[in-house]
Formats: sequence, structure tokens, C-alpha cells
Amino acid sequence: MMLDSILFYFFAALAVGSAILMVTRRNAVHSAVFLISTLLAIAGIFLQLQAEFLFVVQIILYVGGIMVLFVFVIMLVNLDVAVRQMKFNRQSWVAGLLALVLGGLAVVVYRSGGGAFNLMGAPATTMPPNAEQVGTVLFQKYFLPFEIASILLLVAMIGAVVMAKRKI
Amino acid sequence: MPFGIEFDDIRQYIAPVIYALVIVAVLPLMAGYIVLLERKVMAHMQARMGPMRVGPHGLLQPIADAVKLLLKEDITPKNADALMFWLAPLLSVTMALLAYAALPFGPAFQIADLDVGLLFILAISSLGIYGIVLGGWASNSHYSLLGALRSAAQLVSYETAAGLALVSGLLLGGTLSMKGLVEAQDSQGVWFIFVAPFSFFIYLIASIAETNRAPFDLPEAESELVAGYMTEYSGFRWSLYFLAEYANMIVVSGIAVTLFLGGWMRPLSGVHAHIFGLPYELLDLLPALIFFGLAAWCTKLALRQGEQIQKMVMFLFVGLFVVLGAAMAWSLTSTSLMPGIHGAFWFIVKVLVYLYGFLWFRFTFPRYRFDQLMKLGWQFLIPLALVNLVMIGIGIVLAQQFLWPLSLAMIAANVVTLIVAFWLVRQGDKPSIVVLPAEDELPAAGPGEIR
Amino acid sequence: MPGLLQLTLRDSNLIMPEVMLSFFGLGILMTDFLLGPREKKWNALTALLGVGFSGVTLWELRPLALQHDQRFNDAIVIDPFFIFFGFVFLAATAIVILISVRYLDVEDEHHGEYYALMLFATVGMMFLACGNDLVTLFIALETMAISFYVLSGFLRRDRRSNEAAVKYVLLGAFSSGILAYGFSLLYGMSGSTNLNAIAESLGQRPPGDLLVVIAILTVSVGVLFKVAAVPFHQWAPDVYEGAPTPISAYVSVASSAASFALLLRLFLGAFWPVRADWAPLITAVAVLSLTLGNLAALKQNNIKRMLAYSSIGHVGYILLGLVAGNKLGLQAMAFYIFVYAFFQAGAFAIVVVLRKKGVIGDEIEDLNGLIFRNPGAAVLMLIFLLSLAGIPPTAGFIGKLLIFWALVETGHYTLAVVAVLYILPAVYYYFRFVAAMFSREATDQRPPIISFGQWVALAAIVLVTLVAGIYPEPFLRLATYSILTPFGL
Amino acid sequence: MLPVSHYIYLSLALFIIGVIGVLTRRNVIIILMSIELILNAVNINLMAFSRMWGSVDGQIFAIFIITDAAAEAAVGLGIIIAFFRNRPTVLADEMDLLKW
Repeated sequence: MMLDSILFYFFAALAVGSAILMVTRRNAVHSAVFLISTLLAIAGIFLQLQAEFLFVVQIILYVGGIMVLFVFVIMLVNLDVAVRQMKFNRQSWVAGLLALVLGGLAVVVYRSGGGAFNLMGAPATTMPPNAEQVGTVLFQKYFLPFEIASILLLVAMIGAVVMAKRKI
Repeated sequence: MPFGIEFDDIRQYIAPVIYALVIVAVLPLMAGYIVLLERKVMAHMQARMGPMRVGPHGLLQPIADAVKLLLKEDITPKNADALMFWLAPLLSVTMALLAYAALPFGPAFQIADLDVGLLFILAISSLGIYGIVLGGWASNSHYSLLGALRSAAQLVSYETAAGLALVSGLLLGGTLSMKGLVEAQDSQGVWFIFVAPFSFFIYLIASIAETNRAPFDLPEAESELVAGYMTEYSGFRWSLYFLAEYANMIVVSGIAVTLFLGGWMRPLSGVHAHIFGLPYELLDLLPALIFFGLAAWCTKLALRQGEQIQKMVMFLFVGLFVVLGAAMAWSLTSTSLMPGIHGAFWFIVKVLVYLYGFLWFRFTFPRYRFDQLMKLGWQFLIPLALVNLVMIGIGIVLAQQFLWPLSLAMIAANVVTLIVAFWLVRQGDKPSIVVLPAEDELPAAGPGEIR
Repeated sequence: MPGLLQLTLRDSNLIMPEVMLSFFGLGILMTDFLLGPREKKWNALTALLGVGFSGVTLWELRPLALQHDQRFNDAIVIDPFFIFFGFVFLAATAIVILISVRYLDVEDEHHGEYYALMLFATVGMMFLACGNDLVTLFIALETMAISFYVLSGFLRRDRRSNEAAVKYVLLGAFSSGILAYGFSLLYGMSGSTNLNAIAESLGQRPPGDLLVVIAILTVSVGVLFKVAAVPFHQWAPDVYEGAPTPISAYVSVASSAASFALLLRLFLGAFWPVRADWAPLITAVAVLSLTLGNLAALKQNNIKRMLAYSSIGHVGYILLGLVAGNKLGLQAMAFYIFVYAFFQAGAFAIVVVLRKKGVIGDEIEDLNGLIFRNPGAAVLMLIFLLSLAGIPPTAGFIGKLLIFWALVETGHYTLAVVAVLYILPAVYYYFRFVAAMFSREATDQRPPIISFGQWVALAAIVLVTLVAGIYPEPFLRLATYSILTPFGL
Repeated sequence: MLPVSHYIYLSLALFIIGVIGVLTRRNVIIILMSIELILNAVNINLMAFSRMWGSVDGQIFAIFIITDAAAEAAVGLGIIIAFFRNRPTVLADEMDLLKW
């Protein structure tokens, strides 16, 4: 139990800390590295929630796939100029403040819930080993979305090729 | 009980820690000796001797190299991104070592038998790319960055093919656990390489590309990019990259061995031959005999050494081999220890055989051009892997639902894959056109001038 | 739970319309490289065939629709709502394909991928209309959205198109993220991703539950982003202006219709029990959209930009139907969405016609003296603008009228008055363009050419616009059938 | 297991950081990365709820969200490269051909 919460707080702190750093770094590569760190921390949270399969999916797809793409593009796109310029836009403080206020509001809402939320209720104690279960449910109950996702990925593939290729 | 420790906990927690320590301790040594092996193999293939000075037949060369590397000056370029420059090699080696957590060296010798073991190893080894990419970027040098970009493209491309090849192994084994995969091969009585040869073949090629080995070593092609992403590295950090590369080689070999070559199973594990009325199987005597033979060879070498210290070291080796051989022989008498120790032996032997393939390829094939590399990956390996995967799926359905014999179903499936492979090769025979990137597409160099 | 194979065989006829579209989309991709650069227009024919087959299979689903057939483990529901919106999407797609051919020739960007992406976008929209599950809805929405990101940046050598695509993708992805956050809360509250289950568990929560409010707020922000309602409209003018004109038409017609389908599915299905929580929000958004859309359109000299702002105003009108929330209001919404799809596409079609080498055709000067250069196009544009402004005898008038009625009927007198008043600026800014067409000297004497495909599309559009304006009865019955019966209102 | 509220706060924190990133940064690539952060916040939510309800539905939703994130990233970065080709900037407020 105690190990559980230690793990959670460790990963949560890591995730939030890296997320803040990600948003505030000037250099896009540094941002990407901190985002990777956030993603890994989130993967850790998944593991702590006993979702092994998603833990692995998060690392393979997000960190090993999507973020590689980001890093690749950042390196491809000349950022020398960006490094020297202002990193936030002019109205940034307004937007930031607004978002913070909204966030604070949400915290208040979540806190004030009490009886209205059954979200605080005691959760299930353990989850069964889950790679197989995820597979079964994915291919039975969520079969149709799975198929639609194939169209989505096809569209993304065509889109990426159309956009990034010099000559089609 | 937060911190109360019971006996089961010791087995549960202490044993993995010991395994991990052993791996971390032994791995650099192993890497060093693989390098020696590589140089020896290369030398013999080129009809020369290779390292001969330090120790008999250069057997102590790795230790000398390690000392040299550690004493070298560690240089950080002025315009490098200090944090990333420091982080990148560390990342590389960490990820390489982490992957060992799920690798089963033997039935009992595994740090953690994860439910999603294979995926875990894939996930962790896919992170190794950051070490290369960030290192190349942080060096703030054109060569490094080009190496890094090449590496990113190459790894992402070949990861797909490797993953698809592994999935067919998973289909056959029906589990993601590394241990379960070996057990599946045990219970089905066949190594998956014989059922799915194309998967093994594809994985072999893709794994070479993933470890940046020749003939796919474009990220560090010395004749084009000096040393690619490693150009600006020196001393200890460079040796970390080096270690990571060899650790990764062992990992991919381990995956291939586990999935396709029967893991820790003895070759011919179905054959039970007892001669001379011995209670042991004849083939199980082999490891002990091999070690005793090695010990004898080393003794012969040791007697020929002139230097006193070299003689001592060689006798150390003799002692080591005698001890190992004795352990092999002794474990035969204990049914509880035998599978573990012999399993580890066979696993390591198979890994070495696979690694020998790596070395062999390196000195046999010329390096690919980058567009050829991409073409091979995208237009040959990935389509072939897809077809192979589908065919194996069909074969399994035929075997399980329509009760065909597995061998027949798989032969049919593989013949189709073979035809497709030939067709793809013919398609690829057409001359390729090299498109050089336009001037403005060349990437910027690293993190920029200002710090 | 049945096996995968049985499940697929039993249910596959329910997704035939989408399967047809995907099939033809793939066919286009596969045949595209066989066609020479001059023959690319045959892709359009394949795409039209796909739309046609999809329409036929959709028509075949009518008997099932009355049973509210839910299959694929309730991932989709086949009901009149789906059939209705399905036909709206197919019609919009067909119209856009027809007007695209010549445009792409002029732009010299005639590629099969364009049509394939349009068909895949339509697949996304269709699933959006029939999805009954958060996962299905989300993934369908993204299929549509991502196709649109690519399509709006399809003219890769044009900087305006690039810019439109970048803005679209950033804001679109942002809104999807917010929407997904809302979806996750809905799942957390109900433990299911099914809309029926969500409606049930939302209904059981105490009124004014703050968690419900947050969930609805985030979901609404996401959906309102997609329909381009104020204050989430910033992307619309830029995307409409920068994207290739047929795609502007497609985004403004099909994408917003699909987003309205999603909005109605969610608000009439899942959120109906907690109506009190979201009514004020929708009212505020509707009034803001009316205000900003109509006022900002006043000073636009770019037709596409003007149409973007005016479409924001139209979104305001449509949302007012949801504010009224009674039978007539919902009927009016469906009617409005239906006819709006046509005349908005018509107005864009005329802009497409004006495109020729060296002229983008979207500035007010490009309309100058259109009546002398091509009287047909000018008259058609006049009809579409009249309809957009809501002047009889066009469909736009009936739509607005129904909305006002519904507002009056439910006692929203202030809203009704405000809505009526905003017709005045609308008339002004639409007539600036009419004036340019009819009373100014032509700056460019070359007459625009209308291709055969464009003629077909324009004829269909003008037919619907006028018939629905003069004899709206069947359309109203269609609206009742499609919106009211499925949700049992 | 810890109460679900912990996870909701964590997710909310990441969500807000992501939103701030989207609204305040000028570099479009960092904006896209902030969007990834938002999607991850959603995933934490889904995972915690999935655990709470003892069903894997939430995890599957998360898989779809990751799929979508991949598609969005691929297309988004492709579009950014196409843009960059014509005009070498990645700053959002220098995209001023069309008024924002």
C-alpha cells in the first residue's frame, strides 16, 4: 500500500515537473525531451494502475514512435531563428491566467463534490492480467471502432505523404 | 506489512537483484570479448592474425582497451548542448541494460517474467534511439546530426519489420511472456525457426539494422560521416555508446533465440539417448566436455607463454573453465539444478552463434547506400513481413480450426511467402534513382550557436 | 458473446454505406497511378460512383432504421437520424466532387488522394451520425477531421493553403483533446462508453451535479469548436479563406453538418436528462455566434471570409433551435441543417466557378459585373445569397421562420427579437456582393466558364433551395421523421 | 489503490499545463506537443476510471486515443513541414497571411 503511494507520488511529481519544464523551455528539443520524460512517468502511472498492456503501448507508440517523429521533425526544421526569439506570444499572460483560473475552478469543483461524486468510492482491488483481456474486449466489443481506426490510420498515412512529399 | 520481509520475499526480491547485478557486472566484460571475437573473426576472414600481443592470441586485449578508454580525455565540444550531450550516452546504455530485465537466460535465470515480456523488451529497446538522436543533435556538428537523422529514420523503419516478424512468433506461441514462448516451443516440440523461417529471416535482417551494424551501419558510416553520431564523443562517454551497441546486440540475439531458436532448450531436446548404461542423456554431457576441452586447450597455450604474468592469467582461464565444466558435470546429478544451469549454457551458446552471424555479415557485405537501405526496409522487408504474418495466421487457423497437420499448413504458408519474396525481389531489381535532397532540405546543425 | 466471425457476418450489412465508400476510396488510391496526368478526372467519376453506391445501400437500410437496430455491441445505431444525415453528407460530398474537377485542373493539383480523402472523410461523418458509443464517435470524428486537415492544405505550394492547414490542425487537435477529456469524464461517471448507459447514469445524478457540468462543459467546448460557434470560431475564417475553395465548401457544409450530428447525438441522446445544465451555455453561445458572425461579416471584402463569418451566424440560428428545445425547434434545426448544406455549397460553388488562371476569385472585385459576363452564374449567386440572408421564396427564409416560431412558442421572446434583428446586417453584407455583381463595371472581361459537372451540381442545389422555399411540407415531414422519432421526443 | 481523485488531480494538472502551452507558446511544434500532453491527461483519467470500474473499456478508449494522437502527430508534422518549405518559420504568430 505504501509502496503504491510512493510510486504514485514519484511518478506524478515527475510527470508534472517535466510537463512544466516542457512548456517553458525555449529550445524545442529540450521540450521534446521533457515531454518524453512526462510520457514515461505517465507510463509508470499506468503500471501502478496495473495496466501493463497500456504501459507497454504507451512506451512503444508514444515514446518510441510519436516522439521520435517529433524529434525528427524538430531537427529537420531549422530552429536557430526560433531560439533567439520570444518564446511566448504577446497575449500569453492573459491566456495563461485564464487557463489557470479555469483549472483552479475545476479543482474547486472536484473538491467540493463530496457526496455528489461517487468517483471517490473505493475502487476494485486488483485487475486481472490484462493483455489478453484487452485483446478480447478490443476485438469483440470494440471491433467496429477498431476497423474505423484502420481508416483513420490510412488517412493519416496518405495525409503525411501528401503533405511532406515534395512531389506526389 | 510495509517493510516486513519474509522468506518468499527474499526469493521474490533478492534473486532478481542478484541476477541484475551479475548481468551489469558481466556485460562489459562480455562486450569486450565480443569485440575481441569480432576482430579475430575479421582478421581470419582477411587472412591475417588480428590482436596477438596482449595475452596469448590477444586474449587480454579487451582489458587493455578498457583501461585505455577509461584513461582517455573526455571532451565536450564548446557549442554542444551540455545537458543532452551528457544525457544521451547514458540513455543509450540505460535502455540497453533495462531490456535485460525480461530476457530469460534460463528457466530460472530471469529477472522478471513479465506478462508482456516481449513487448516490454521491444518498448525499452525502441527507447535506445533517443541516445543516438539526442547525442547526434547535442554535438552540434553536421556529421553527428546527419548520423542521428539517418539513425532515426532507419530505426523507425526497421522496427516495424522486426515487430511484424516477431508477431508471427507470438501467434505461434500464443503468449507475450518470454518464458511462455520458450515453453510453447518445448511443448510443441519444434523451434519456431522451422515453422516460420521467414519471420526469423526478416528479424535477422531487421535486427542487424536496428543495432546499426554493418552492412546497415549508416548512422556511423566512417567513410561518409566520420563516425556519425559518435563523432564528437570520446573517452568514457564514447565507451558507453560502445557498450550500449554491444549490449543491444546481445538483446536482439536473445530475442531471436528465445522466439525462434528454442531459448534455453538443448538442441535435439526430443532425442533421449543413453549409452553405456549411464543415467544421463548423452547430449547433456556435451557442455561439460566442451568446457574441459577448452581448459585443456588453454593449458596448452599457457605452457607456451614466455611472460610470467601471461602464464598466470592463462591458468586463471584454465581454472575458470575447469570450474564451469565441473559445474556442468555436477549439475547433471541434481534434477533441480540441471535445467537452470544447462539452460543458461545453451542460451548463451545460441546467442553466440547468432552474434557470429552478425560478425560474418559485417565482413561479407558492403555497406548499403541510404536510399537502398530505406528501399530494402519499406519495399521488401515490410511487405514481406506483412504477407508472412497473414500467411502464418492462415496456417494457424488451418491447423487449429480445420485440423490440418501443423507441418502441412506451415509448409503451404511458407511456400506462398516464398513466392511473394521472389516477386518482391524481382520488383526491386529495377534500377533505382538516387534523389539527392535539395539544398534547403539539409537540416540545421544541432542546437545552434548561442548557449 | 458471439465469435468475431459471426459478429462480422451478421452485422456487416449495417455498415455497407461506409464499406462502399471505403472500398471506392481504396479503389481510387489503387487506380490513381494507372491514370496519366490528363486522365485524373476519372477519379472523380469513381468517387461519384462510390457515393452513389453508398447512397443505394443507405436507402436499403430504411426498414432497419425503424427498429432502432443497434449492433456491433451497440457501437452504432441505425435510425432515421443516421439515414437523414447520411444523405446530407453524401449529397454534400457529391456536390463538392462535381465542383472540384475543374478547380483542381486549374490549380494543377489533380491527384487521386484528394477524392480518396473526401470519401474517407465521408466515412468518418457517416459513423459520426450513427455512432452510439464514445469510442466510435471519437474515432469517427478524428477520421473526418484529419481528412479535412489534409484537404485544406492540399495546395501545398500555396502559402495560404499551408497556413490554413496549420491553423486548422492546431485548433482542431486542441479541440479534440478537450472533447476527449470530456468523454473521459463521461466514462468515469457511467462506467460505460455507450450513450444510452451514459444518459441513464447522468439522469440518476443529482441535479446541478458539478461533475456533470464539467463533463458537459468540456464536451461542448470540443463540439462547438467543430461547428465553429463563438467563442470557438477562430479557425473558421482562416480555414475557409486559405483552403481550396471546394474544400471550404466541404468544411462549411459537410463538416459542420457532421459536427451538428454529433452535437445532436450527444445533447439529445446522452445529455437530454440534464437539459437544465447546458441550456444557458447553448443560449449564450448561440447569441454570441449570431452577434459576432453577423457583425464581423459586415466589413469582409473576401467572399470566402464573408461566408465564413456568415456561417458562424447561421450556426447561431441553428443552435437557437436547440435552445427552444421543443418539437418545432428541433424540426427547424433539422430543416435548417438540411437546406443550409445546399445553399451554402451553392455560394461556394460560384466562387469556384470564378477561379481561373491567375485569379483566385474570392475577392469582392472578382464578382464585379458578373451579370454581364455570365448571367446564369450571377442569377444563381443571387438566389443563394437571398437564401443565406433569409428572404422568401427561398429555403433560408423558411428555416429562419421556423426557428423564430419555435422561439416564440417556447416563450423566448427576447431571443426571437434579437434573432430577427440580426437579419438586417445580414441583408446588408450579402447585398454588397449582389450589388457588385449587378451594378458594377466588370474589371475582368473574361467570362467564367461553368463546367458540366458544376452545372449539374448548381442545378441540384438551386432546385432544393427553391423547392424547399416554396413547398417546404415534405422537407418538414422528413425533419420530423429524422430528428424527433429517434430520440422519442 | 489510491483514491481515484488523486489521478483526477494529476490529470487535471497535466491538462491545464497542456492548455497553457497551447495558448501561450509561439512555436507550432511545441503547441502540438502540448496537445499530446492534453491527450495524455485524458489517458490518465481513462486508466484510473477503468481501474475504478474494474473493466478494461477505459484502457481500450485510451488505445484509441493513442492511435488518434499518432495520426494527428503524423499529419500535423507533415503539414508543418509543408508550411516550412514555403516559408521558413515555425512561429504561430508569424503565420499572418490569413488574419487569425
